[in-house]
Amino acid sequence: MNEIKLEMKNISIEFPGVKALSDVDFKMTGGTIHALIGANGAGKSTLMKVIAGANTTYTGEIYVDGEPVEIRSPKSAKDLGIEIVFQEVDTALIPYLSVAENVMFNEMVNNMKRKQVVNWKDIRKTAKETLERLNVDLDVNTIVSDLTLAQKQMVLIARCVVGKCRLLILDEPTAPLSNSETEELFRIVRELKKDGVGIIFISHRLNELFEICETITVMRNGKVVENMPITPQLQTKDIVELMLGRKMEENYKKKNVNIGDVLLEVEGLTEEEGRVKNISLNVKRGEIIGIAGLVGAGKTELCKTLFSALKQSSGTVKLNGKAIKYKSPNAAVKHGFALVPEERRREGVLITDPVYSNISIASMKKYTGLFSVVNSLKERKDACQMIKDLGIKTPSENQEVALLSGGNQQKVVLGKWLNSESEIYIFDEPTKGIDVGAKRDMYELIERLVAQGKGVIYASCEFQEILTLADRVYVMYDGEIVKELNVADTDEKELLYFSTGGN
Amino acid sequence: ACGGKKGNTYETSKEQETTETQGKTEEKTEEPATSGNVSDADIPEGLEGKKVAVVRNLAAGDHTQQFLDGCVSEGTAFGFTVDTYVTDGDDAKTQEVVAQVISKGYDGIILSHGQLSYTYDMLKPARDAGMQVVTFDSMPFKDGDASGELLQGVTSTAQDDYALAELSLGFMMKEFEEKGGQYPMKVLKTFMGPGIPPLDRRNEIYTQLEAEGKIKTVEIIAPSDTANVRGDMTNKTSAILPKYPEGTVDAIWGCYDELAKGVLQALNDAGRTDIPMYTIDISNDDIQLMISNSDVWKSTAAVDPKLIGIVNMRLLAMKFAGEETQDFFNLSAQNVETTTLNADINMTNLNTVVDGWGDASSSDSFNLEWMDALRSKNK
Amino acid sequence: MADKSGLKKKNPDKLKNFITKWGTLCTVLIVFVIFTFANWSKETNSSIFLTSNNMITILRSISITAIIAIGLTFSLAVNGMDLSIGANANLADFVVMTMFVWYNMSIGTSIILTLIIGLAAAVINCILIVKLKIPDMVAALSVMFMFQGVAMTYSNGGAITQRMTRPNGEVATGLVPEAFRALGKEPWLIIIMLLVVAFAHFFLKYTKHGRFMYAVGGNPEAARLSGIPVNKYRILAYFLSSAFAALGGIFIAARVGTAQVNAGAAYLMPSVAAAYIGFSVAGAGKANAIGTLVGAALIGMLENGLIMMSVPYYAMDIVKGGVLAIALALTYSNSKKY
Amino acid sequence: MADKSGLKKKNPDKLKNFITKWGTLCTVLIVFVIFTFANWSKETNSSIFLTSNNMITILRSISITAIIAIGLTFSLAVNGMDLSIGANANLADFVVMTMFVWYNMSIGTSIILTLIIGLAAAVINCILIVKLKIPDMVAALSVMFMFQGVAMTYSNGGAITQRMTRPNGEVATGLVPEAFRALGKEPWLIIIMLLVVAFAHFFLKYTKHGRFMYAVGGNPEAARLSGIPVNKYRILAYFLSSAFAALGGIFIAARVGTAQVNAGAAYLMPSVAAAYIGFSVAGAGKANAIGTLVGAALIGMLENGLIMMSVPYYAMDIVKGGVLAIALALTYSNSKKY
Ligand SMILES: Nc1ncnc2c1ncn2[C@@H]1O[C@H](COP(=O)(O)OP(=O)(O)OP(=O)(O)O)[C@@H](O)[C@H]1O
Ligand SMILES: Nc1ncnc2c1ncn2[C@@H]1O[C@H](COP(=O)(O)OP(=O)(O)OP(=O)(O)O)[C@@H](O)[C@H]1O
Ligand SMILES: [Mg+2]
Ligand SMILES: [Mg+2]
Repeated sequence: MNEIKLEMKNISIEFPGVKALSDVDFKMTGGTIHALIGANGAGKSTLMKVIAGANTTYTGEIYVDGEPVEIRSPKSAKDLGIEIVFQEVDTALIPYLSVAENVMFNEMVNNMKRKQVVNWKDIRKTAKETLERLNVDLDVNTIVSDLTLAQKQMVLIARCVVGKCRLLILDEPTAPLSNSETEELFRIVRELKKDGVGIIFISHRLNELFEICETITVMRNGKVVENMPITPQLQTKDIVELMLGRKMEENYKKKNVNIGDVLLEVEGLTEEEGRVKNISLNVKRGEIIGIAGLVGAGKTELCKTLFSALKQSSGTVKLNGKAIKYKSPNAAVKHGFALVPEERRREGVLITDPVYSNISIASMKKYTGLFSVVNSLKERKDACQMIKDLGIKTPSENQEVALLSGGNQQKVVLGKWLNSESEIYIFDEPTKGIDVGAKRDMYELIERLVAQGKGVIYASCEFQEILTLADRVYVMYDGEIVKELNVADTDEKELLYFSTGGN
Repeated sequence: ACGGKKGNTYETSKEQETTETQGKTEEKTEEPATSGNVSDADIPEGLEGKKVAVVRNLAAGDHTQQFLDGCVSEGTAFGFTVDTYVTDGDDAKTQEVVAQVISKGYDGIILSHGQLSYTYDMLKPARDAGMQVVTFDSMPFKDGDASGELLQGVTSTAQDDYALAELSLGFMMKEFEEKGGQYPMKVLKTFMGPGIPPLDRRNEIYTQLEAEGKIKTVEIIAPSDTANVRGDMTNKTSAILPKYPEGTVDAIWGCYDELAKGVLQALNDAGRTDIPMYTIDISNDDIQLMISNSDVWKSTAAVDPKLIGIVNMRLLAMKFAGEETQDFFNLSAQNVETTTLNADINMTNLNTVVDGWGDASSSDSFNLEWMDALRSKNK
Repeated sequence: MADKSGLKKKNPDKLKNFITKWGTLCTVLIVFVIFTFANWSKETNSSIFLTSNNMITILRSISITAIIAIGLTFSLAVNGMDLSIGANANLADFVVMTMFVWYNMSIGTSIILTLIIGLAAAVINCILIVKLKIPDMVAALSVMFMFQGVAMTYSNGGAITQRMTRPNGEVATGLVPEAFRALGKEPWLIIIMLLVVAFAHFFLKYTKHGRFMYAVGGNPEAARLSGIPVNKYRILAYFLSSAFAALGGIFIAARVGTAQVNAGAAYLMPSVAAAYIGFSVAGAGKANAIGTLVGAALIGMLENGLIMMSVPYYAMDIVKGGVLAIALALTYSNSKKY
Repeated sequence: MADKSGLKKKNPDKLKNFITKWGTLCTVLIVFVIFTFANWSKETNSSIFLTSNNMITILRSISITAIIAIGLTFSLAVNGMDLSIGANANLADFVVMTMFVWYNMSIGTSIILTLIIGLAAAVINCILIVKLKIPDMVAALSVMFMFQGVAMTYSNGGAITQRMTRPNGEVATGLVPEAFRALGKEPWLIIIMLLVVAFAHFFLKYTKHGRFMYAVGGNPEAARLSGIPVNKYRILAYFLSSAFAALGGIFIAARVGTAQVNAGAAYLMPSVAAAYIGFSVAGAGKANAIGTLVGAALIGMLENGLIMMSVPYYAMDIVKGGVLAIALALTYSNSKKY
């Protein structure tokens, strides 16, 4: 297949209240891996949606192989050999259909031609083969809604590599993946590249870009600010500066906080279906606890079990030295727990509600008076403050969350809990999809929390993050805590060693 | 009609009055009938341009549709404007529609199937506003008390339900006796209610025969889906029939035709012709089915439903004309036997085979001389 | 933020937006004006539609539907759907009538007892939907069957009227109190309807409970993880739904003075229509009390006005359906949702 | 990867899963067995329930509901909800009867013309839902009103019967052909129902169109982005829904031999119940043809068996509702969805 030559000129898009893209020029060719980066809300996803035909209201010109084309529907993009893995997995999967069907979905839609009858045997076979190629071990008959986020992401990636495409767009595919899966993905990406496929790769993990990309485009506020090859001379801090439009200190230095008494003590906690077993840990006031582990190690399950979003079957939880029993998230919240869940779209935000009510929903108590009447004025004021603190890019506090960029949605979820007056904050991959600048802001907010004497549990598969932020770390493997380490005395290699089952 | 009911004040009092008044009318209407040809000049004053509202509160069905047809055809023949309203058995809606009809300012209202509990209160404003009112199967007793005060100036019409039940059950027993059957008769009874006054009245005759030991009910089949009475009855009867092999049931009594038709369908489906069926009420559809199932459907006792509508309209016209009208009027019933029917018969020409059927020209049905004149004038 | 300027942009299609938001209300107004003039009486040189009497008739005619539909609004707010409201209203109708007719009870006791029995529907609904996790639609359907059956069994398959013969052959002696019947007339019926709407509006819009209900309806998983007791709020919604359905049933009894077989069932579809039309009012996009009232009013006004215009009864449904479609089209056709 | 083991966890509660998947079917079987023995006749020493005749009776009684419910299944597959099916079936009932009775047409022409007219509902539905973007529920509600009105207006408010007097005073001369009536009896009615179910099953499960419908129903945005013409498939679904509703209406006419006012409306609720119960069959979790058939069969069997057991008609609905609830509870209460 011949290599694609894509050129976009003067692409502009305006939404009510937001100029998402203004006169963007973008260029790339097949056989290369092209990085696209920018702060949250810079317009990356929007630009990609234009190429993929998901946004039909753009102005400007697009040339493919030198020919002017109009990409006004997903179909016309597919006809040009353009495939995309969208940032929000839930927007692209059919929850109640099987893995096999979801993997083969585009194939069925676009390549069945005159064939009317579905050959289930073939579908399952091809889906299985594709997943195997990606080294994903998944029963193809599973219903997609039963999968974890990482698994869903892999299904989507599999969908794109089933058929032959000329340009593959990956919009933050690695956000929910851990290192090993990311490796797997990169292997596939490199193979595709060898076949002459062009790949556009969006990620907020800058080191990944250096690993596989050759050229890079940096966007800021709906404009392209730089377009350059990735050379060994290029440094992360340069890119960050281009992205944010300001300098940022290179290494984040954790402030020192006085660590106080034990706040939370968990002994032998086991989830009802055994997804996490025999968990023992403790969190002191002012302490940040890291939970490290690969995807599937059970970090999410641990967080949810602590929050009682999954049923606790045995074990004790002591808060301030007193044993407590709580059987629902509602009760957990009353005890002062807060959970920033992993799947923001499904678990985190009320997608069709405005930003302000999303921020206030978990702390309604603060805003209600007589007869539970909500003090809307105060609610909005606090929301605006939070929008400012977190740098949420939104035209107003009344904007529907669905219309925010992925990273900004994540910030809303953070805002919801930062606004609450909880004691123990559980963060499950909270920096997923948020840009380096915002990540820094978030670190500061977390530190502010511990400075107030709260306890933080921070689950992440990005070991670097844990090493930066946490005081202590528990390493998980197969649903159990296998090791407790002091951050000061450990490094990434050791974490990896324990999290792959080493002893 | 019939005697020996068990102390139901409502029924007795009503029935007494009915028979009384019926006699009165016959006397009265005889007069103009003998006075020869009538010219336009004899048409009473004040009949021109009258507006009449017909409000029917009964879920749709063939019978009530014919009633409506009767009202409309006679009303337009008289030169009235007739508007029809249907409230489908929704009693709250009936009251709203009547309230609206009153505020809209009609000259006359014909109401069918209003409930005893509100009819008086609902119609009182109409009378207060000087509107004329005739009702069918709805009694305007104050406070819903059938022994209480009646709304003045309203004529309440009804089918003679006792007679209907007596005719159909009588014929049923007659055929049974002719076959040499031994009492008690084993009967599959269809029923709906209690609480539906006309059906309750019919049921009284039935229960009386039961008490006399003439009838033994083997099973009651009743619809629970009021929106689909017929289909519901079919399904239910289908399920029951296997329990009663041939020879275990002597007859089916259909307390009104809609129920019976559901039963008939089930009999057809099961290929059963061993149980004769006797019913009440009639329609075109019924006639067709009776002919094609003459071995099952033996007879139906009925009042011409269209005639009821016609009579209601005539009574209203008489009220417009300022003529005296009675408080109650029962339309008399006939038994239509299947053997008298043939394929060309329908509701319009049923009178050619059933004596006195639906005779709209008879004086029994208030066909006054000036009405003929009025009709020809409005042609 | 760099894009603040965007905030104050004039909208090129203000009209479109306006229509999207107020389309339903506009239709109500237009229909109102049309009826006012279409029913102009030359004699009095005034409209027979626009009289205080007729306005009261309209309000009265929508009252019961509106009350029941408000109940439905609560279940819709949690993204449920309580199809048992018709059967529930029906049962309440029967129960309250028997309290008077069979048992000679006082008004207060009767109403309270009936409401309590009505809440039984809620309990069953809640067990099925919340505990046994049966999807709302079917759960409520089976409750609907059950309640229809219970009402029928209770009354032995017939209607409940004053002076009825009871199954044991006795004639019931109880009478329906005048004061109770008065509840089914203006001004009480209308006042209570307005109170019910006002309560629901206040509750859904201004209290945190309402906020939580909408959150549960919007994304139950996110609501749960935000610490909202999701099941508690779904239970609450079904309780409110049942309570208002039972209240509606009580008013059917007050209005009619007898309990007819399946009288309540007739209110299911109009209530569903009213509540769904309500979604579109003021661009709410979700079930809301004022919207439900407007929906009920639109349907009630159409029925009233068409009768005034002497549209034959069989053609009335066509016009009704058509106007509804137009009202909804105005609201939705410009909305961005695909 | 490290977590491979985790993916293939053996399930400790196989029974639970089995029940979740087959709960509805188990209930059908259990009910069947109960009825067989509860209706044992000592005389013949056999069950009067379990006779070929009675099985045919049950199949016949569910046929029309099943056909109409299959139509609904298509609209549910695209996550729609076609409430107009009852009114549509009703109109078809009227139209096909008048073809015979008023216009003396042949069977073939009548049926085809009726189906075409039935599809008019689909056109209106599609315009409202797809073009004007009105939510399905309300759109279909307004279509329901319109079609009720059209059927009533067409027939002048009355029933259509052989030798009826037409509005102009003439007596209609047309007869309903025997061959047409035969369509409403076994074996035809049952064969056609089975064909309809088989077609729908094949279509939804094995053709790409069926799969795309499910995709549209499951996630319209994802479907759109994959290049599925979403609106085309929604239109197709509503067309199929209307077509089967009209077919159902034709069979109502064939079965009854006359067109009764609102005869079709009675099939709405049972169809909704059947299709929704069908969701749970074999753990499908979505509308499906076999499930719909099972749902219809469960309801039909319950009615038949209960009457046979002489359960009073007024108490029957209670049992019906109760058994439905149990069947559904078996399926859903163990499912993980919260
Ligand atoms: N449909 C829409 N309506 C209104 N605003 C929108 C819409 N889609 C995107 N936006 C806005 O356009 C801007 C660019 O969004 P986009 O999703 O392209 O950002 P992004 O660069 O992908 O950010 P992230 O890294 O957070 O994913 C954001 O401010 C977003 O709020
Ligand atoms: N719905 C489910 N049903 C069965 N098993 C599940 C389900 N969800 C998760 N699991 C299993 O639980 C284990 C942990 O899941 P998960 O991938 O969420 O872990 P994690 O450590 O939180 O990873 P991540 O890096 O994605 O946060 C895995 O073995 C997974 O297969
Ligand atoms: Mg993005
Ligand atoms: Mg996780």
